[in-house]
Amino acid sequence: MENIYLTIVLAPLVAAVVAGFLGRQIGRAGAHWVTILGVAVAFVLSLVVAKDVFIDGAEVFNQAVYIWAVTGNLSMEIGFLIDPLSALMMVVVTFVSLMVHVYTIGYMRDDPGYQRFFSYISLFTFAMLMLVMSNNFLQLFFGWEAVGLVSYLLIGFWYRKPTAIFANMKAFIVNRVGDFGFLLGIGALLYYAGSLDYFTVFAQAEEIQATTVNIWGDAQWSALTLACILLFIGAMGKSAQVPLHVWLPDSMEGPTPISALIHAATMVTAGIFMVARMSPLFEYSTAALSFVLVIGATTAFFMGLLGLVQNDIKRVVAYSTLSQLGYMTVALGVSAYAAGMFHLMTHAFFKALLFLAAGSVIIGMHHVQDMRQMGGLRRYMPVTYATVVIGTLALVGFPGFSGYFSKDALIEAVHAANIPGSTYAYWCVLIGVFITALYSFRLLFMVFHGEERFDRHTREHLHESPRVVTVPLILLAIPSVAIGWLTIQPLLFGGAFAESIFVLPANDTLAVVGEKFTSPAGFVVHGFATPALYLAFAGALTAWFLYIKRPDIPAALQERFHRTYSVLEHKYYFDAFNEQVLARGSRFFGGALWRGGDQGIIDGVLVNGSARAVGWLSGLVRRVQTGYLYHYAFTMVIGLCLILAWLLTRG
Amino acid sequence: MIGHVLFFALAAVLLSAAVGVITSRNPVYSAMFLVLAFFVSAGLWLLLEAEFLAIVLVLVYVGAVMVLFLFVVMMLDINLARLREGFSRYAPLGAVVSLVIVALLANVFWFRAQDTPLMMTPELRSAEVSNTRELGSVLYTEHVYAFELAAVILLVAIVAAITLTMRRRPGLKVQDVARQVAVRREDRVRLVKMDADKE
Amino acid sequence: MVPVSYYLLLAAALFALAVTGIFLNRKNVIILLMCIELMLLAVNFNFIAFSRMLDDVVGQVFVFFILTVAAAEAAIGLAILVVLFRSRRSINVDDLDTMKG
Amino acid sequence: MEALLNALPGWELLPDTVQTVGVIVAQIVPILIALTLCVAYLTYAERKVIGYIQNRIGPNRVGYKGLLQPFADVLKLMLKEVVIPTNSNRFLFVIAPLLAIIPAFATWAVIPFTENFVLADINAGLLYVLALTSVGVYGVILAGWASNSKYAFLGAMRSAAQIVAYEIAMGFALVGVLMAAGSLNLSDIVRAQAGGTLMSWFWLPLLPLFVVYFISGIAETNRAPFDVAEGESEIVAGFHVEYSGMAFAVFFLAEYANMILIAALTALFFLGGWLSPFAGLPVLGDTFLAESGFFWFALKTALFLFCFLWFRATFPRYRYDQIMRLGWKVFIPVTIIWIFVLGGMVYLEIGPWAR
Repeated sequence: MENIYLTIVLAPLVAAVVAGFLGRQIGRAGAHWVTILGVAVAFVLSLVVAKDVFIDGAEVFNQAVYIWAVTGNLSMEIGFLIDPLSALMMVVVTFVSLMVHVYTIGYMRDDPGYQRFFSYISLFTFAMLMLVMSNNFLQLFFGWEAVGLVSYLLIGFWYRKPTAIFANMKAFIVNRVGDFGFLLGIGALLYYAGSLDYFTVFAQAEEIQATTVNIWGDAQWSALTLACILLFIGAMGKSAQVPLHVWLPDSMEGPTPISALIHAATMVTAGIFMVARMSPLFEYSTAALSFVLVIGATTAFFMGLLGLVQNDIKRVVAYSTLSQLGYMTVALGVSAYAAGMFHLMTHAFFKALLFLAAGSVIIGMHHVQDMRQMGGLRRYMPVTYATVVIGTLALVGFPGFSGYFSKDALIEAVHAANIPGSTYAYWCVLIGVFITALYSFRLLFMVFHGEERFDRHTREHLHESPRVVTVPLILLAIPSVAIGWLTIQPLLFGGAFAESIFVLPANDTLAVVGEKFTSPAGFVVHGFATPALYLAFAGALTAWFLYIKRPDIPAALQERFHRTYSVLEHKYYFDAFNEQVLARGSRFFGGALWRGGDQGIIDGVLVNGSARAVGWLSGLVRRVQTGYLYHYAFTMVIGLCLILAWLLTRG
Repeated sequence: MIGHVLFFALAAVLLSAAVGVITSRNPVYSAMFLVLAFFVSAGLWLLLEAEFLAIVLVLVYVGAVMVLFLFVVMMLDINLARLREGFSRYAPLGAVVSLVIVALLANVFWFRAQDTPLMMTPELRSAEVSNTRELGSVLYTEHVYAFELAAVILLVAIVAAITLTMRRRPGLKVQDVARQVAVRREDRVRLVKMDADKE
Repeated sequence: MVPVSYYLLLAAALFALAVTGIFLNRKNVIILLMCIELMLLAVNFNFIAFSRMLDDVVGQVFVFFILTVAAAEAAIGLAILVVLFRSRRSINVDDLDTMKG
Repeated sequence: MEALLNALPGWELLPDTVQTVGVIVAQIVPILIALTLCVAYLTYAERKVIGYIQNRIGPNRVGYKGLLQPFADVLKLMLKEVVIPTNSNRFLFVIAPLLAIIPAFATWAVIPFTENFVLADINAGLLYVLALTSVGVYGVILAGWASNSKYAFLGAMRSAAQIVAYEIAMGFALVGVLMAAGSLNLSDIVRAQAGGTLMSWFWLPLLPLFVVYFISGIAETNRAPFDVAEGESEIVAGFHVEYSGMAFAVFFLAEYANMILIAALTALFFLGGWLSPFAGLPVLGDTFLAESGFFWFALKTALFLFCFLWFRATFPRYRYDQIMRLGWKVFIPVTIIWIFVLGGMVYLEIGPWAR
């Protein structure tokens, strides 16, 4: 099996290297063939691994394949941990990646950076697989940073566009903040557990919990809480949780396939995956879980609100992603890790679908992204329309669709939870359902229904996207509909995750949900007894009313509540705050250091001053330099004599 | 007894040879004295039962390094008189410095060493012990990296010495064997067909 | 056999002679090189003597390396000397003062 | 030999040290005498062999078939005046021939003539051989330089450069031998070749080294066709152009002693020294042909000596730059490559040392 694991990881890497370095030689077709082949190999082998893990119930594989360095007792390794959790992630990652690869052929057809793009996304697949398959923190961190790097490269893929450069810098810097916390968390665990290996650290979770550490004042913190919160700060950066979410909407400057692959389906879920992977640690720290819960709930609700006022089609989907990531985080916070992972998986499919469909619309509209210039598109793009409908229904949680199962299970779990903050979280996610439905259907109606708001020229060229674009959409639509029905039982209640997710019995909210669970059909029926479903219907109806029936109302509302609208428009002033306080503050601080410290002390006194001192001194010493070799030899010999004499007479 | 005689005889020759090296008027003599010094040292090392190094000293120094010295000394047309200038002027200083060194070291090796292992006579080892094997077994195991490093240093020295002294004189006619061998009839002889002239 | 100390004294005398040689022949690069060889020889004596005293062959290994490096040094030194002579027609140390600042 | 000394009256009364020295001297002297005689008759053989190759008779006047010719030559050389040039460096001029002959003779100390007869059975014999052969070059250099003559000096430089160049190739070839034998002791090297017929000797697995070694040996002794150092047509007679009489005779002696030495060493290293090529053949039973012994060593040495003479009669002289090219650019790479091959063979245990 070890060879299969290695092949899964290395096939995309090799493809990326070939496409990246030999792109010119192998040409455009060569580049997409080699990368698609690489990812397809990884996908097929991932399926093999998944079958092995889920169906045949293979043993957990936890082994180092390469020892990179050993210092003292610390061994830095590259190793694989293959259990249900990572197997699931591998399938999701490689499947979505494969779809995106195929889709990219159509989307990027005329782009001059074609080979580079394929190389990047293949490299991303490699990095993401390294992240999910890792069995130690070091490799996890490597994958973490590598996906961040590729994300950075891809957001700024159109590097001649100033906004893209700004966006990728922003993503990079915001992620640095999170990564700093993440690194500190790893460091803390290394310090307390003395190892980078997952299981070695997990085994000591309770001991670390018992250790206390004094950070500020007299408050005694549990070391575990500290480490978990630090780790979660990393997850906040990568999974775009408030307040480190600001980079994700801007990342939509990148090509759409990237938005689908990295900024919706895979990379942003790395944080969710990481917390689920660390469940044996988080479980012992209620404080950390509460922190996770509150952050997630805030993100889920408030970011959803922002989706209501966006007009850029991709940004609506992006804010929807933020909100859904908040949902997953909430699930983690209430110890329903399986539900979080379940939602992650379903979300990966339908959100990738929505993004790719948005991309399809953008292709059709010739790179117009403003929804106010669309409308009535369903006649021109029937396939895209159908897939968007499926994606929207999945997203809002229409009974029977995949999103329904995951979101409903999640909300039920929050309802069952009783850790601090769970009430707040419950209301957030519940109202969030309404908002989700509202903005989702708003998008659907504004783009595909109503009057046509584009010009004649556009209409003449408007047609369905080519096969390479629609086929991935269809392929993604299938799991968006069906995957929830098929997998809810094993994943949430059947214990498919087995040992890879650890939940203390006291926290086991999913068990509470599971008591009522009989079958997927039963779950659907049960859904009619919960408020979430009705809220979703209400949202859809409201959207219909506002954007089909009475399109004049939204403008009036905007006029009426212009203050609230302005707050939403400016995304709660997060960006402004960052810009004005943090960025300007650091610029001022840096400027002060530069003038005072660098120019004044280091340059002025240390560098130039020492140079001047040396110049002055060497003016004196120059007289000693005769240039005669033997004078130096004599000096050496006589010096040797003196040292010898000193050494011998000293003692 | 015989060991003492051998040691003192060889030591005396060694020191005289060293004096010869530094005082000879002619560098060729200096080199020859140095060769003698190496030979005698090799003898002394044999007394210390370092057979391998003794032979290697002769092989490397006498056989190679000193031949090189002799070559250079003989080939360079040196103005000996100028090189001897100031010979006696620095002699007192040199004598003082060297006496200081000897005095200091003698202090350690002799006066302070009276009751230490330094004054012990090492025991003779049996003839079965092979110094070469002993050295080799350490050299190729523990010190193998250093050994390879030394080899690299030698290689670099070879390359450096050749590059430094290599010179291509302009206009020098050099024979290219490969081209000579590769020559064909057509390159040398050209058959020209001409119509017979009518007179 | 002879105590180790004798060898050390002999090496000390040899070293001192080599130092004197540098003082005496300060203008002749070739003899300077030979004096350096003599010094290394003296050092090698110490290594071998101590190796014998401690019954540890590593000292001889070190001598081996010194021999190697000294051979390399002699080769390069002489090569430099030849190049020098070609360009200046002299090996007098006094003529080698263009580095003087 | 020791028994002979013990038979001397009053031998036991002498001190131990004297006795030891006496035994050693008693072993050295016969070897030296035998060697000198061999050299003398090698000159005779050379003239005879080349004579026959060139369809002449060779020396045939002094004694029966000219057998006393060497003694006549020696007598002539001894009676001639030794001329020492005025501007020469007298001391070096005189000791140069000695420096040439001493290593040539001293090397014989470690040569095993038979299984049991070797003067000094030292462990690092191979190194000793290498060290002494490399010392031989001093005689040449000093003779050339001390003569204070342009021809002599040029010849000395040429031959010294040639000797040093080919010594490296020889050294590498011997590295191959010692890798194969796993010992530096000459007797052990021969013993490592024992155990079969002539196929177990090193000449076959080390064939390139064998060829390189022997040809380098010819070059190192400055023999034809590598004798440009004393090329009569170019630089008269090379480094010993100023020597005459006994001083010249000593150089001559050294050259021929070196030839015998190279031949003997080649026999030891590659043809199994004293071992019989027919050992173990049932047809021969225990006749002397199947026995190992001095006879075989002498025969093999003689074979190589004959090659020396044969080559001289056959090949035209090499040009100097071609000699250097051959040494540096052909032989040394060949030996290095074969050492690598040999390393592989030893590692994979292919070859006679696998036993």
